[in-house]
Amino acid sequence: MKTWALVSVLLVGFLLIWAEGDIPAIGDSDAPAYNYVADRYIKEAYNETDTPNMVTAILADYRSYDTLGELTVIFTAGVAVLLLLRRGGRL
Amino acid sequence: MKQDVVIRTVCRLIVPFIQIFALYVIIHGASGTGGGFQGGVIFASAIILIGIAFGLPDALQRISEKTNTLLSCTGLYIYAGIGILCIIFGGNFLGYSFIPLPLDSAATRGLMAEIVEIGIGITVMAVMTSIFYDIAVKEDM
Amino acid sequence: MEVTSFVPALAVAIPAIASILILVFRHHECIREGWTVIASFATLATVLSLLPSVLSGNEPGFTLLEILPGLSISFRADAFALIFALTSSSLWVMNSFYSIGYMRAHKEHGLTRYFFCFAVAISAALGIAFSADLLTMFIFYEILTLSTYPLVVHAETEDARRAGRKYIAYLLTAGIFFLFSVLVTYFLTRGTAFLPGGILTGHGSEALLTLLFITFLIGFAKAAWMPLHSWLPTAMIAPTPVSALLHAVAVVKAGVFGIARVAFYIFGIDLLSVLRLGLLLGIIASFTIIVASMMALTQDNLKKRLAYSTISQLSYILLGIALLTPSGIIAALIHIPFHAFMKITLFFAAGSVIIMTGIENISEMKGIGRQMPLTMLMFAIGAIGICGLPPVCGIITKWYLALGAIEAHQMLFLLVIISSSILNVLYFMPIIYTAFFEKPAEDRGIREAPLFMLVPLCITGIGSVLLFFFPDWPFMSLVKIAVGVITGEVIP
Amino acid sequence: MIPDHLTILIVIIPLLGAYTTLLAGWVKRRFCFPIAMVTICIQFCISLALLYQVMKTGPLHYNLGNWLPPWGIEYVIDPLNGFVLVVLLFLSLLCCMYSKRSIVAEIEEKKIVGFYTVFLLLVAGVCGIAVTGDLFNLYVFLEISSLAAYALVASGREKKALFASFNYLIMGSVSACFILIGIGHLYIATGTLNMADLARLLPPLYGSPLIQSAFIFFIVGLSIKTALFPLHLWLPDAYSYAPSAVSALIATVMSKMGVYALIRILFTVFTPAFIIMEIPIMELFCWIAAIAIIVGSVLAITQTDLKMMLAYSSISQMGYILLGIGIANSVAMTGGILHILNHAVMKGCLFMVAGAIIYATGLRTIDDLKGISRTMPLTAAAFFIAAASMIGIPPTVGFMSKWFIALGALESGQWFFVVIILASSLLTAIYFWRVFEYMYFREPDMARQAAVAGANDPPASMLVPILILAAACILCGIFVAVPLEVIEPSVTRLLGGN
Amino acid sequence: MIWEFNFALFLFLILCAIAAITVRNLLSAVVILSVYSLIMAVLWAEMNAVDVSFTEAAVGAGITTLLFIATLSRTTRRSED
Amino acid sequence: MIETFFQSLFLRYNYYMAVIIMLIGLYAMIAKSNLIKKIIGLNIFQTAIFLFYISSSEVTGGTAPILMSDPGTVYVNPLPHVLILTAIVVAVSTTAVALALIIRIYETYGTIEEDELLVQEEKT
Repeated sequence: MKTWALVSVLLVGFLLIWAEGDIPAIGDSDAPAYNYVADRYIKEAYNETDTPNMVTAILADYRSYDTLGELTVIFTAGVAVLLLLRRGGRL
Repeated sequence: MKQDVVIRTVCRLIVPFIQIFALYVIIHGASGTGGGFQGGVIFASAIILIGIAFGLPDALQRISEKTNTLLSCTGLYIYAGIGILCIIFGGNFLGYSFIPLPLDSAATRGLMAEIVEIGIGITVMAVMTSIFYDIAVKEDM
Repeated sequence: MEVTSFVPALAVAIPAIASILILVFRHHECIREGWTVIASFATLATVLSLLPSVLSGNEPGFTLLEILPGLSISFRADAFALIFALTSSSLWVMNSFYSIGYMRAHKEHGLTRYFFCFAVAISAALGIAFSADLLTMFIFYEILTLSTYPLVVHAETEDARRAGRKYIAYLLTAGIFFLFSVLVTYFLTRGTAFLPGGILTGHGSEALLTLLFITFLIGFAKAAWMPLHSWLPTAMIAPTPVSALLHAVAVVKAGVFGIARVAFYIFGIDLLSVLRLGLLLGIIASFTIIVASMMALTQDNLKKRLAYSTISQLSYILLGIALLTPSGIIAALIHIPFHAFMKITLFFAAGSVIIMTGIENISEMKGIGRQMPLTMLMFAIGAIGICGLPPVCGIITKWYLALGAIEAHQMLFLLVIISSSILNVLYFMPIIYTAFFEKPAEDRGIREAPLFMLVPLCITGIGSVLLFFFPDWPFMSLVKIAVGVITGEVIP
Repeated sequence: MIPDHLTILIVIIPLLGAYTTLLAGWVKRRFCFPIAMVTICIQFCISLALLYQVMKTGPLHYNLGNWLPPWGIEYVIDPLNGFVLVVLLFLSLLCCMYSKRSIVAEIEEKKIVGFYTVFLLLVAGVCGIAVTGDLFNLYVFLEISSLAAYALVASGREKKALFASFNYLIMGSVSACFILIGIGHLYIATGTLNMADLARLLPPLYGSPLIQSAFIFFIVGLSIKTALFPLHLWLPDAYSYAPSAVSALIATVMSKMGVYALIRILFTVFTPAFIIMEIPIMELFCWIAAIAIIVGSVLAITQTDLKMMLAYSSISQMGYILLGIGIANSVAMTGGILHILNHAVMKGCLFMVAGAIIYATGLRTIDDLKGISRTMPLTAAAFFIAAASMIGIPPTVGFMSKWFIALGALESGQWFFVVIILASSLLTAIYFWRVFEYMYFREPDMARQAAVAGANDPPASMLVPILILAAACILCGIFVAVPLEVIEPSVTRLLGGN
Repeated sequence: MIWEFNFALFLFLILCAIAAITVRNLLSAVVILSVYSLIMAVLWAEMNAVDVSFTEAAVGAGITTLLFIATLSRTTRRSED
Repeated sequence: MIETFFQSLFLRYNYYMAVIIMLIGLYAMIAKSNLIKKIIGLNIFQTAIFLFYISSSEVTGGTAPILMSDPGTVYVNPLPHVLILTAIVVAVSTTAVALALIIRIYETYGTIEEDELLVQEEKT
């Protein structure tokens, strides 16, 4: 098991390190990630959603469906734990 | 642990503050750091704190399993309900601006985001508490 | 001439519907068996109704559905198909009666399953006969394999299961080769329809086509050519009517029929002779004829001896195909019904003996001909026919086969035919001798089999004789039309 | 108004259904099943309507929250989604119906509420994956369905299911992490999460290690989800120790969802131009799938437990789908996608039969099945049909997909894969034939006689799904033109990039 | 962003990660994990991701740790590796 | 050559650190026999991925993405933050389910060591 773990970890590590060389440098404001979709969020979020915190604006508005999904994940976890562990009570 | 008066007293003192703080975090999410999720977790930790300090029955008295179930669904209903409300008023799912409020589109969106955040807070609080109950409770309870 | 007609599919559907009815009425013996009989007559009538149209040169058929361009499920009743269909459906009538008699006399269990599978197998055999393309044929070929398996394992003993495993292992593996061949054919030509003269000409390299022919041959392992024959003698463990089904009515005939279809309608005579594949097939067939006959000599179990005889006789058909001359093809095609009639007679007789006496080995059959004269007379007729002596229809095959060998200038094959005839005589005559001319050890009060069994036996036996005198009606006429289509020559 | 919103309702309805189930369960436990059933029924109808709409008018786009795609989340339905949705929901519907009686023996009565809640969440998650056009949204729904699946696997009384579920969780989490890394790489390289947008932005970046590594992470991550051969270790235990309704559900719905996600990412995000030209990995992928086909079958032959055998056979069958996708020409793709339908139908039927036998007799090893056909004739017949389809005997549906995949392999000149496909049919025949022989042609052992003799065909709510699926095995084979009508445009769309 | 400070935090992170998976006492491991989460939260705060940092502090260092400890109280603290 | 390499390393050291932590977590998930250790590994792995995302949001001279009155302010990219908020929830949910399973496993088998569990499974 340990050798397999080491081999797979090394493979993944190699892959990641090979890929990371191509990432835009830290703090690079020309990076595509900063200039495409995020640009609108930063410039327009307040005008469009009246929310100064951009993170909240995206979380609860632009991508609010993701957040519904996230909430459902946690609900799922709750029901899953209930299903697995609860002995007393009605459920 | 139940004998530890200091802990219990301190708990009794700080739990309301934690809860108020949690509410603040939920409401404050729009303008500053925070949001429904963080607030919900903090609220849950307040209840968990009671559970640890006074024993789980005490915590259960404050928020029973039934309330938990109800609340966890309520939050989700609020969220999905607003989404469906938008459909009813002719928008797409979660298209807040279609809800006919006497506000401009951006303000409506902001308001709805707040409500949604409250929904998130309720559900997260309830589910986190419920998970903690389930994990911490021995089977004889 | 293509004519749209649903009758071929109807012939396939009737036994299938009957099989369902048999399942539905599983608790009422008489109704269940009644359905078998009714269905067998209905099927025969349906097939016969096609006859006039086909004899006048039409090819009624239709496409059920087209899955992809060139890949469809379609039926067509040409003269070639009708030879096989008529054989199967007419013998099914006989076999139904015989089955009822045999299974009741034997007090067999699981009769619903038996009749159900039998009907499905017949449906599949007719499907093979009437299929107008490779895919349809493959579908029915596999259904035939599956539906006969429960029949082979009918006894549910360990031996039967072993035989069943062998049976299914051989035939499913073969099915895979068949599938591969169909795939490659479709890949090469974008079509699978049977056309006289073949569809493969001009596609693929020589090596590929040779390989394809070999995989087709392996695919048709139901033809029991050596060395892919060993499932057939093992399957003898099944009840005798099943053996009759395997050897005469459906299964092995489906194999040789398939090889003939593929050889003439997928490859075509010209392509086969260019690739010298006829020679290959001829060598395989000759080898099988001789070796199987010799192995038949060594068997004491009557049914096993008959099984090896079948293996050898089937290769007559293959040899006829391999000759690639009109006479050879006539021999091949006409041997399908002729062999079926003779072999089913032999099996019916053997089955009657087993039922009435419990004897399975030839050495124990001393004087049985005196106790069951009619049965053994019919057996003798079948045996004489297989040996190729008049006045039974087998000689017609041998005659055309020899003619074909001469036409093809393959004297070696002529030699094979002659020597095999001698071998046939060698392994059949001792049985007749034992049955009629040796004294029974004691009188065990053995009588003739019940009428349910005796009548079909007599009909097929007499049929074999009649076919000698009136070969033209209807088989030879059909064969001549078919050969005319295949070779493009007019056969007188 | 409603018709415009069907795209979203197909996910929202089961979510609402799940919340409601939990609440209703608190009031009365027996409300749960009807709610779940009605929910999935509505969903199924919606999926049919969607498929019809897609076939008529072309792909449907739905912008959530009325935000335009790269900024908001987009739902897209094209023929492939529509088809997969119908398949998934059809199977979910039958599994739900089947579960009503089958879980009675396998799950504590109290847990039924949680069971149906999680069941609906799983269905919702799977549908969410199927319709989404946004990578991160896919991840979120993947997690919903995965968490639900872990819980369902462990929900029964079977002890071993716990550890199986835990292993499933570990592997599933690794896979989700890999997918998350892949999404991160793509986001960093392009700045967007929308699939269509990515497909538009990626071509100039094809040479970049960032993109290529993302591709590998996606493939590895989703291979774990679909249990491609060397990463299959979680699968057999999880499938075989779960309650039988759950086995049927995750063996059909969950695994198909993984395959769908794989197709979506391979062909919609990374266009065929990238897969075929830039990275030789597809060749490798095909080889691995081929090995999976063989190894899965061989391992299945060695099993003594019926459900375990079916689980290993799943590994082999998933290999077919992946091989069809890996060959990546239109014929093989058609076969691969058709096999999604096939495998769902066949495996669903087989797992349900296994469950029905356990329900009726309590027996689960193959040796115990001797003579079961006498007392459970319909169940055994369904098993036979599904197994024949698995082997690929015409006219069942299994034959058609094998035909297409093999033809696709021929067309791309890879004869070896043809041999693999055919050889594996034979291996499949070996392990199913054994069961078949035991069921039909043997007398039960002394010890088991009472159990076998006392068995009956299961109650209608279990029998009907089994028979529907068995019939589907044959009907889909004969009328294969119907699914092909949907599959062909979707394949053209997927391969249309070049 | 002061990279020296960041770098020190990173080193701490790696150390904590290694410690968390090597310590035999599971309770210690869990506590170390919570420290790891806290350092992570600090790091993120320092990278201007305040919301995430807040969440990580509440969840990673808070609830997760609580759940772990609750689990340990019902199972065992000992670990073979 | 070496210099550019180091420069590249320096410019992206966040990512490399994240990779190292990821690998530690992944190793623990696969190699550790104790189930709780596996979950700890999972947490480490996931957090490292989050770190990776957050690193990508960084912009030189940027401030937290909360609107300031000064219009010239440079903000960091808020989108990865949102994604990670969601992912953190997913992580804690997974952890909760895993812990519940561990408790059940311990109740059933009396151990949470993988190798002992395998031995016990062999026996039954």
